[in-house]
Amino acid sequence: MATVIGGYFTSHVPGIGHAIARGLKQDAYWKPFFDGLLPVQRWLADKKPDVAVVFYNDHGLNFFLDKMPTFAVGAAATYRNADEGWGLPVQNSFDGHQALSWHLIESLVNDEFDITTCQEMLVDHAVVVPFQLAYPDASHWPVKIVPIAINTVQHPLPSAKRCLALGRAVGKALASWGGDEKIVVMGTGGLSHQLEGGRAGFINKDYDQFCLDHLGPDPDALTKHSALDIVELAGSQGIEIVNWIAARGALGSGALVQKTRNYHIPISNTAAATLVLEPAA
Amino acid sequence: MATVIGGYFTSHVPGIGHAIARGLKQDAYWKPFFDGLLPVQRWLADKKPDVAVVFYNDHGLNFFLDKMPTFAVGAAATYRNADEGWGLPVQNSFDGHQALSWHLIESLVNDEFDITTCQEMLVDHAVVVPFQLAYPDASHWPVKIVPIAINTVQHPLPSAKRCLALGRAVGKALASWGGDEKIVVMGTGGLSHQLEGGRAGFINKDYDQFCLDHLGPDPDALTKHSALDIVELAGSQGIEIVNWIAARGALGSGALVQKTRNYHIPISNTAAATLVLEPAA
Amino acid sequence: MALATSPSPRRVIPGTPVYDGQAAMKGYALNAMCYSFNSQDNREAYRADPDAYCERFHLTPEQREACKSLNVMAMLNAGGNVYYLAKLAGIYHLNVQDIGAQQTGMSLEAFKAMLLAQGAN
Amino acid sequence: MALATSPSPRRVIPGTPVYDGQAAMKGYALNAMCYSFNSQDNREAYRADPDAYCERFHLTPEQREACKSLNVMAMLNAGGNVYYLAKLAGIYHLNVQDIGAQQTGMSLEAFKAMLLAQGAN
Ligand SMILES: [Fe+3]
Ligand SMILES: [Fe+3]
Repeated sequence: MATVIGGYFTSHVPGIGHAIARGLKQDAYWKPFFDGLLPVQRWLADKKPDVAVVFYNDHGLNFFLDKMPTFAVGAAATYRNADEGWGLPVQNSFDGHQALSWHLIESLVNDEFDITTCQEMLVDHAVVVPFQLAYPDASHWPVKIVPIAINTVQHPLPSAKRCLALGRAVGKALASWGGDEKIVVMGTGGLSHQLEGGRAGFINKDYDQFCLDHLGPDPDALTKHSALDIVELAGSQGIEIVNWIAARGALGSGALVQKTRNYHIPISNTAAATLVLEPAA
Repeated sequence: MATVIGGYFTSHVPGIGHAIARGLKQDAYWKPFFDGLLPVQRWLADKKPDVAVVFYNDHGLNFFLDKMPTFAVGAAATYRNADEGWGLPVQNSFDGHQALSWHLIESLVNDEFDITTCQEMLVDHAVVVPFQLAYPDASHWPVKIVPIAINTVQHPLPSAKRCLALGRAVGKALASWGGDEKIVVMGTGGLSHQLEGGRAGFINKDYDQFCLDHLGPDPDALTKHSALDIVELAGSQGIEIVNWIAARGALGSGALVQKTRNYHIPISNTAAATLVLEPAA
Repeated sequence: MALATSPSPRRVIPGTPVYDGQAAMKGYALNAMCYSFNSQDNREAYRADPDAYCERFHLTPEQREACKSLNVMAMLNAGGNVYYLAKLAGIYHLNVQDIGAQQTGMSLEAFKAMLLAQGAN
Repeated sequence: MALATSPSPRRVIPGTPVYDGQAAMKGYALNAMCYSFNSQDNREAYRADPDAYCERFHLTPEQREACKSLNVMAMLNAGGNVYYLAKLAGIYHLNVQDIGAQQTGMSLEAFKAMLLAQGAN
């Protein structure tokens, strides 16, 4: 039977990709963030997952407003990274795990999630950066992926409650999967930040700490806020916390242990965080 | 307050478009089907709706397997018809009703339907043919539309139960809409037919009659079958009945009167049907 | 890592290909080619040189052979989805009755008569 | 037919444009243009002749003016969505701190200091 080794959560700020490209990890500005990834790297090297189910949001690379899904599930053989317009070096492609993708899709539709299936899908920095952070020396990605994109671009956005339910349904599907893979669940983005409007640069440490404190032991606490509540509390891109919430749901209802946690302000315009949650032994 | 005048349901076989283009309405093969539309034309001329909410399925014009939504809701200013590859004359574009589209979208996402929003969308024969049938002499379409596409192309398909729930949620949203439009709800496609495989040409009169009998008074009766049950009962394209089921849901829970009903075998490979349901006075 | 499969068995409906993930994994290239036939220019390019056009979309040999022979059952077996395949059939002015006859092994007249007969009883 | 509106009032979050349907109805052309900037060729075509490029995407005069002046707040008011606008900003090597400073009326140094200060307390 497949095993879910735990959840890896991290910010995915494009600036991180630039910092890696420029060799700035030891720079005073970046070091407090990059150092927070060292325990993640050790954890993954120890656990050696075969597959990653990645909850993230697309930033206008794969989806445009002509067809904007609330939830999109990848079912491709390969996922290419591509030019997003900002000079980020294009990273290696990912192998998909199509059989697992279709198993998740069958289970999700059966559970009344109205997903969009994507048999071809470009993945942006929100997928790539967390892997660059997790596997800094990889010449190719050592895991296959199933990417799951949540709409954070065009309101109305799905509620935190609905995203947690999606994640739980994914967790249920993983539990019924017949393979023997080791699976890591990932949630990328956040924490609080806002790029546009008069409140650009907004950060909310209190709300971020509330999220980091409750995500493991009491994720339902994060669903008392509507999507617009979260936009107000965390900034308009801070809504990316829904990716973390969905990923948390996929870890199921068993007790979790916090393996590592890091929080640092600022990376670019963002309160950056890293977290690993593992099923209690 | 907006009024829902009722529901207009019809088959959308491409061959109907060819027959219209060739002037074959009075031909013995076609006449039993086209005659069934005369009461619909009179009903619409009498009721004069301003807007149509159209449940249909795309046949590979607007959606490909790279991004295949379970439910897609149009939010465009204009919907163009286009070449589908079979020589059907391209019909006039439709005006959208964007404000109503966004009201429906807000309400549906709030009710936990994970729709895909489409701010640009081509509409195929499944939208166009029913309007050609309803308004045969129109030099332009006399209604604005909100198209809602349901996946019938890539399994897993949404269940009849989920489609009825979608329709009911649309009906709830229409009831809370502040405009004073007269709205007709449309469901297009079906009834039983199958194009591919050794069972091509399959038709099931008993199941079709069951659907026509129960759609108005007891739509939940149609949801006891799973999507694959319906494929078995109605043929692989007979699953288009889910468009009718969703449209029925949007008519709400009040009693309905059957204004007209027609059933004819065959049109092309299809058991063709036409139905109008109106709220009881 | 074992070859993992979904625990739920695939439902079989006689004579009825269900276009699920298992089918989709085989057919993407073929369906992508057929989707391109919404454009008149692409249909003409295919007619002018089917081999070159199939090459452009990286069709498998099985898919090319199925297209070449206009064998709908072979196209379905090669992962084709009927919604897209219909556009390829359209290039050759094959309608749904032509392909129905071909798939059932009936003559066109017999297939049409079978449809009419279902209305009579 | 009256000008119909949704019964639910629009939530206002100070300093925070919410990209809802009302915004989307204004911005499609502008966002479509910005989405095209995922391609290097398109970015170069824009740089070479912004007016011609805006014309190709049927931008409104308000949208053209906002783009020309590189005024992010004006782009947002013209229906721009920040996820796509960021790609236009990228053409001019404006990062999120540059546009943060511009929108808040701060100098770049002051904006960066404001961000650092939030980590300190
Ligand atoms: Fe992001
Ligand atoms: Fe159809």
